[in-house]
Amino acid sequence: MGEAEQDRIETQEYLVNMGPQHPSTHGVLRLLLKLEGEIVHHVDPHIGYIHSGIEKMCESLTYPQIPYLTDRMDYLSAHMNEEAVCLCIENALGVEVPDRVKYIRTIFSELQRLASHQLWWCVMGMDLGALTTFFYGLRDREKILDIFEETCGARLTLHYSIPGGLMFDIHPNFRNRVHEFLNYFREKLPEYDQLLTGNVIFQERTRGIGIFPREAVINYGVTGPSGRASGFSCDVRKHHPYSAYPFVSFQEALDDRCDTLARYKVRIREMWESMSIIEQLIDNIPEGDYQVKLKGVVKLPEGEYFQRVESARGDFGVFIISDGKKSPYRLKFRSPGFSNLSALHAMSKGWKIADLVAIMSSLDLVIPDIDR
Amino acid sequence: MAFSIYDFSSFTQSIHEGLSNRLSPAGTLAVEWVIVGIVILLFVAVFGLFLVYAERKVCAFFQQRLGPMRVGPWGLVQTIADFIKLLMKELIQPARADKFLYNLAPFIVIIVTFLAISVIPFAKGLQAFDFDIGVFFVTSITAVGVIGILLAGWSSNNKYSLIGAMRSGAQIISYELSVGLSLITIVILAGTLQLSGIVEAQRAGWFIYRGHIPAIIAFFVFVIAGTAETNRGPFDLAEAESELTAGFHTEYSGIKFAFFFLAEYVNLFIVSAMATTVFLGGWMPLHFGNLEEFNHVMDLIPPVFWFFIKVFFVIFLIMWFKWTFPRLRIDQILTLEWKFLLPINLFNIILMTVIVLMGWHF
Amino acid sequence: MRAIWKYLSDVLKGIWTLIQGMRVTGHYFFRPWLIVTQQYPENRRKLVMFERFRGEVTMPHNENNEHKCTGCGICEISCPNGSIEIITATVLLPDGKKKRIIDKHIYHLGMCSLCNLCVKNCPSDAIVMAQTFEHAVWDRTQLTKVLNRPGSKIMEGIKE
Amino acid sequence: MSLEDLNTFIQSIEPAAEVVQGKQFPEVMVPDDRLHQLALELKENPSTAMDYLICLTGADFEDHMKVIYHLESTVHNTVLVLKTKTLSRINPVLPTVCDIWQTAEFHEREVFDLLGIRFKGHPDMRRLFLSEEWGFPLRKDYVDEVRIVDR
Repeated sequence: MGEAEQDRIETQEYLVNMGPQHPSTHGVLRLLLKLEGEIVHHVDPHIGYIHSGIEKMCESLTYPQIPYLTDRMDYLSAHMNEEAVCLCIENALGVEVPDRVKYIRTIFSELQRLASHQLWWCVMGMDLGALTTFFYGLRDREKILDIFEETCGARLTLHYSIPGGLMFDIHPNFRNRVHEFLNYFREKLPEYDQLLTGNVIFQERTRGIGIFPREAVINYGVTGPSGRASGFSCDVRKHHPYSAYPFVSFQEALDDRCDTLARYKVRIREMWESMSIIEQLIDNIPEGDYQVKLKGVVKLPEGEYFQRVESARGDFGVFIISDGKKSPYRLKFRSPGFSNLSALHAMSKGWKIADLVAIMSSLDLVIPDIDR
Repeated sequence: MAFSIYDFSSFTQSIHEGLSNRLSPAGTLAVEWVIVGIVILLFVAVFGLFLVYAERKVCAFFQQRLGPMRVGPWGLVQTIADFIKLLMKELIQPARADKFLYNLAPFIVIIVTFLAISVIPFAKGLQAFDFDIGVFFVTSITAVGVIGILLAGWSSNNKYSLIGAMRSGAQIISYELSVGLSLITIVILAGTLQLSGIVEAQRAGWFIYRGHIPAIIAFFVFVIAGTAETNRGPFDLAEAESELTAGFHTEYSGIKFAFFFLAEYVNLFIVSAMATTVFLGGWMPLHFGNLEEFNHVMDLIPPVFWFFIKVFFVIFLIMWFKWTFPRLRIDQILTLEWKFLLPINLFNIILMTVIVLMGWHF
Repeated sequence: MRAIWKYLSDVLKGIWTLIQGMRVTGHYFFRPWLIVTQQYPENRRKLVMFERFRGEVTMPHNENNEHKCTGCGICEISCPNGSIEIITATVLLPDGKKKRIIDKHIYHLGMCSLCNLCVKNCPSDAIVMAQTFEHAVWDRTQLTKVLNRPGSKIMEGIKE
Repeated sequence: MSLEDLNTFIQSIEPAAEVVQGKQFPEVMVPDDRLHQLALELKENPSTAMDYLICLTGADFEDHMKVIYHLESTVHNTVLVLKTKTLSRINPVLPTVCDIWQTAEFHEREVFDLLGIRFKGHPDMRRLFLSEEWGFPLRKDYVDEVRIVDR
């Protein structure tokens, strides 16, 4: 076709509603896409379909009642969310929790991170069309959920951390189960690599896709594995250690290739790191109380308190403004998914629809975390 | 009426004679058409439903699941129940859809599969039409199916459908080349385009064995390109559910959706049957050079069974691909075709020609 | 020549990675005894929940139809969803004193998020979490339960 | 950078602002008209290099509304809390910082959605979670008889 002929063909951008009910938006996220052919020109996320007003609800709840609600925000890193709220309240009250609590909280955080990354892995495979990964990932996640269920009594919304400590002590069977799981998963994780990571189709689909350089990552506040894949050292566990992280040695998984494959590999590496952290802690849980008795009515001294933890998706922050009463005056959750979503447009502009799906699943968005 | 499970030609011949004794030649032809039509219809329905069940079970076992277990023993009646459900569902037509084309599209897709099935030799004499250009007929008629997909996508008045249809068009037009060329590689060896002739030519040994290196390469190229042509496995871009929800059949419901669904599985059968016929010796039993006893035992298994055993082997291979690999992107699919499969194929044809000319084949 | 060699090695390497993946799925296909599916209603007998599993709030009674609830209302206060309502009654004791006892401990299972705060805060350990999990009913009014049984009374020796 | 250095640095841009050591981080209250300039300087100047906006919170204090910026420097690993306020409740307007930190684009839309604070210069000031006719639920005077049940 000559150039003159090509000019005569009129092309037109068109709008496509991806969502709210779409298989790869993992919830009720609606993306308004401007497409030209297959090329994505503009992504406009419309969110709020499951906005539940958690921040408003927290203003009328007492402090011990808040952690149960945060479970329902980012349900895949429920324990980290609880931990953030509990740490914030404990810091404000000046309560020092026993080492036993710190150790157990850290083990649970890492187990939760593993479970979250397993689910992310199976969903990532499924988004790219490898449907079998979904079942292998869930199969392994089930083992962690069993550990949770035995100790906390719930599988997803754990409500295990409470201000001042833990809901229960660990189950007597906990150590054995964790060891069992670690031995099991050490054998299964290489399978993940064989099935997906090494696969030439997967590599082609992800390498060099959705490149997002370090400056942009910091500018957009993209944290967690997605940020670390662009060389942004943003691991709260390293920079602002909390709970038992000062006692363990681990590597922050960093990558500087900035693409979807890097985001994928950072998460796989984090799974190995999480296992090593659990291994360091599980046999050294100190004896002691599992909670500090707080007053019947918890009242935070007047002031502002900010606490960050590293959730499975990134930098999760709790900001409490207290006026000295039994419930917070204003409570804000800095959810990692929210900031990560804001970068989706910049990340996926100019790529194809299929790449948009890959980029989106490499960001690991959880919609209740975004909508709150 | 002489009937043998090893040779159906006498059986079909006797039906033909019986009919022509009673009816005029035109009447005979008409009745035979009807018989052939009903047989193919039944075959498509039963085999399609069975393949859906088989796919569910196979994929379940790949994924450490049990698959359907509730309806009937081991869920055997599950697909029939699903089919009844689809029959009873409301047929929804999107507003501002092109009504005529929208309703026509599923029929084009399903009719093409009927046409393609009619030339497949199931066993000696069990073949509806024995063209002397059988290979050519199958490759060309399966390519017509894409028109149905394009129409479905275009007429649905849905952007996802349109994208899916356009992808499918680009993909099938490209992969048609590889399918054709890999079949031609064997046609060079066989020296005929007639499917029954190709099968007969493999009496001395399957072509995948007789043509050795180029035939094996051609076999794999054919399986890959065939998977792409049926919109399956890693090449299911036209309906890529994580990108386009359901691609070209997003707007179809009830029995019209069932047509697309059934056609996909019958296409899978056609590709496998072609691979079997051309590469794996069709209904010829497995023979090893001079193991007389073994060959004799193999001869006892009826040709129809041989045909289906081989077909299921190829189907299993294609399902294995589908349930292991991630999906390709549209430009990668075209790259795979034009940069990898096509050059390999062309080189392979030259290799095969040289081998045939020099007589280096078995 | 080098370009051709690279092209060929790319093709072969690609095929090798694909075979790696197929080996994993094939491994499980030919080992059907590794299947993890649980067939739920059939395996109900074998299905034992962990003892800490939070299914619903119940109030255990002993063989004399006695419970431990004093009707203090702490569970009602600590519930974030308002799923517990305590209705108390005042009775006249033989020695002439008035005493507040529980009349009805109303529990809305439909509103409960099973956070365990009521059980944890109960001063007399009167309520516990049961391990039931099949809560589906035909009518949502059936989800509102009265936890103390009719005619039950408080155990001896439970102080407020 | 110590607290004094930070104080001198900020006062060189905005004399009225003073850095106080809060409970956790140094905090500084800035008048809204100088916010943008100070924010830009805090990010661009290599001695502060506050390049990462962790969190942007809006809060209603009945008589005024505050927006609180948690900034972090990825170079020096320090955190600074920047605050600004607006007195108007009918038409509260604050300058945007989303040209300095892109992530503020979404956060400011969230603040606008829940508190009704408009950000001047924001390229896309639409509601984020709620529909157009909804009130501003995080304001303390927000009433919703249907959905909020007081016990």
